[in-house]
Amino acid sequence: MGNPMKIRAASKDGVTEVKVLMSHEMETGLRKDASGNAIPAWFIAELSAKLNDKPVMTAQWGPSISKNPFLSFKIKGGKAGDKVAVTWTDNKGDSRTDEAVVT
Amino acid sequence: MTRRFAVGLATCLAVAGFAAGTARAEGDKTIEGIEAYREALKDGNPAELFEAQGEDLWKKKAGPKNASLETCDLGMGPGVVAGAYAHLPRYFKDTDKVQDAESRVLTCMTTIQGIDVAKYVSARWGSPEKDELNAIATFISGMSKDVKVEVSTAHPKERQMFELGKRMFYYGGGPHDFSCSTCHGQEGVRIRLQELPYIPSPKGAASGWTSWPAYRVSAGQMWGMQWRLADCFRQQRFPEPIYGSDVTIALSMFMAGTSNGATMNTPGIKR
Amino acid sequence: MRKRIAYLSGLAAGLLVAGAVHAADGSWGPGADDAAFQAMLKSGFREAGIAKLSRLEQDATQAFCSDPKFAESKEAAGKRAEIEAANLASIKWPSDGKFLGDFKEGEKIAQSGRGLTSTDKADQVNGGNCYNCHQISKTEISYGTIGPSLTGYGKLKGNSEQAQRETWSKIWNSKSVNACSNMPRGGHMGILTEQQVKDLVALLLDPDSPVNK
Amino acid sequence: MTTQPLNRRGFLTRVAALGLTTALGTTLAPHLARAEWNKAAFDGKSSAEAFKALGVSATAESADVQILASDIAENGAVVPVQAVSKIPGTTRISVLVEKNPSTLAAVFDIGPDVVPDVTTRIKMGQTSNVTVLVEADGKYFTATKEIKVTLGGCGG
Repeated sequence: MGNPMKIRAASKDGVTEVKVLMSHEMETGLRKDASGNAIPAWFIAELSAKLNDKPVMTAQWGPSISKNPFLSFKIKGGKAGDKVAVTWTDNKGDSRTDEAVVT
Repeated sequence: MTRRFAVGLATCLAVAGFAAGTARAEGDKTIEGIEAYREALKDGNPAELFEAQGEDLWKKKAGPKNASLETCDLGMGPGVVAGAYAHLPRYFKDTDKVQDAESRVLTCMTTIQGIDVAKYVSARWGSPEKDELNAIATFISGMSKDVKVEVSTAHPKERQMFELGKRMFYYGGGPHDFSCSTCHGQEGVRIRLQELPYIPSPKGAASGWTSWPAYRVSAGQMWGMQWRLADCFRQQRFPEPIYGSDVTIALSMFMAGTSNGATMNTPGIKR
Repeated sequence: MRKRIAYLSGLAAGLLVAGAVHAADGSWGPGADDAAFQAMLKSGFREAGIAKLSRLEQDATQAFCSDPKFAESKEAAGKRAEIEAANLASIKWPSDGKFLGDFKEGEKIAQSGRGLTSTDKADQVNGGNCYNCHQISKTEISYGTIGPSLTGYGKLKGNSEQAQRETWSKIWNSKSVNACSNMPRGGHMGILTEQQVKDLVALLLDPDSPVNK
Repeated sequence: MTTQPLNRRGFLTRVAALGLTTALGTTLAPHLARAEWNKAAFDGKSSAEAFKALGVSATAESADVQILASDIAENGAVVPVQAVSKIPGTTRISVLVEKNPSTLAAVFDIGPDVVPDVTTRIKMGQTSNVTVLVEADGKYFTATKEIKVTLGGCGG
């Protein structure tokens, strides 16, 4: 299990803007280490976001997403006190879910 | 430093005048693009992830004494983290030394946690040990965000450290004859597309000092000022400055002291 | 690394030129508080890869230029001229008398900022670091401004033997032209090979080079 | 830690688990449940290959698809890109970097409760066209922008 995400969710004019920072290497599989050995691909492949337990968005990512990924998206509705949850799963099967309360 | 060294060949200066017209229009567009890029990066700084890790490490019991760093005195009394980074480096009576945040953390790890920090000092950049130190420095600096830099040079050792740092700044050597001032010793220039702060001026010192520790997007790494300085020396073709050594603290003291009155903007995000 | 002057003589030169006094503003210039400065240097660094501790030792040029306040002063004019003359005298001219290499190779060397750092290997081909500080070919938008723009350099300067000699001396040993130039002494310090310096001269002077198009 | 590029079994188990959770959602938009990591699409070496694997047929350029990104990136390791669709019924937004070894960077399946406006950061190996592909009501729309990647710093 990776390090915790940082999730911010703020509601304004009926739209909740969610900003997520994830801690992940996002290795492409194309790089080599100092001794010339290929570093295996290791990246977040699947994402899902929920508002109060209801899935609102899913995503598939490839190794072209930057290290320590950032994602921002907007949910229609949502109000202070609602819960936003984000789950990622990487290509090694590791997964992590974190939550934030909408402000 | 009032005057700059004359730059290069006199004949080159004539050429510079000749080419400036066309270069500028193209250059402005490039700079605009780069500014838009930097603006876009500001929203969502992965440094926050490291701040959180640093806070965990600060509060976690560790070492032979199974103690946390929460009682560490960063200069504002035991356990006070808020605002401490903005007053560092400073003289500490217990060690009879001027210390920056990072060398002070080593002191606390030694005295409070009973950890032999030698392997933290010698560990390579990017090693788990150095990552821990960087995360802790990131946490500490974040607790001084928006605080005014107020670094004392009143103590004779502080004054001496400041002056040694200034002298180090101009110390040129190695196969390329580089000193810190080669790149950071004149106003308004850049290396490739990277603007270079003119460190001897309060504005330049502040733009450097108040934005580190920073997340380096190029490497996806969190760098404290110790790492930043070590990489400057690497590019200078110098040997490696020892983590927490007086050379590094002197340069930090020179920058911090020169940027007094500026506002801490840490942790930053950089190319 | 020709003409490297030993550490102690470099230091002595520093002492001599600066004088062991505090400046009027109370600051420690070179020459003052030397013991503390030397102790700091000595305890502050460790050898890393090819970057040995001997790199901290200054030659006379480096020692002189490490005190810019003095080096730029009127009193130092004689010393500046002396340093320029010594650097000029040390220049090695092309062994076959030909100054111009291949400008295409020159462009690659100008682009590269690699070589001689603590993380580089000893057999690494060194770059010239040129674009770090100069605008050169118009098509490269990522260029530095520490040095003057060199776009159109050959167009303006021509391609006479005199132009070739001047360009060679600037690249081989910049301090022969300006004692405390920010520019590295490419040939003199062994950063660039003779062939690389030829290729860079061609980049600047060859009429077909993108610099002059 | 596995040495295989893709630990298929572990990964598929997770995907199955995700599928199960989403299937239990009561008011779930059906397309949110179809997520299975599209290996062929991410293996695509060009937009054409990725489009094919994504089942994309005819595409049309549209001014209602926007890529908000700076013209120049100071470093290719992190290039912020905002992808916006003004087209009603948008269900999917994909981001592609033509010259990357893996052209497809991301696919977002947008539920009815989400504004088709997502921002992320991508790697770019070199200056390249970046394309945003939008699926709305089974039709495909695109916008393309060139982003220059420059060398910053000392180049060492």
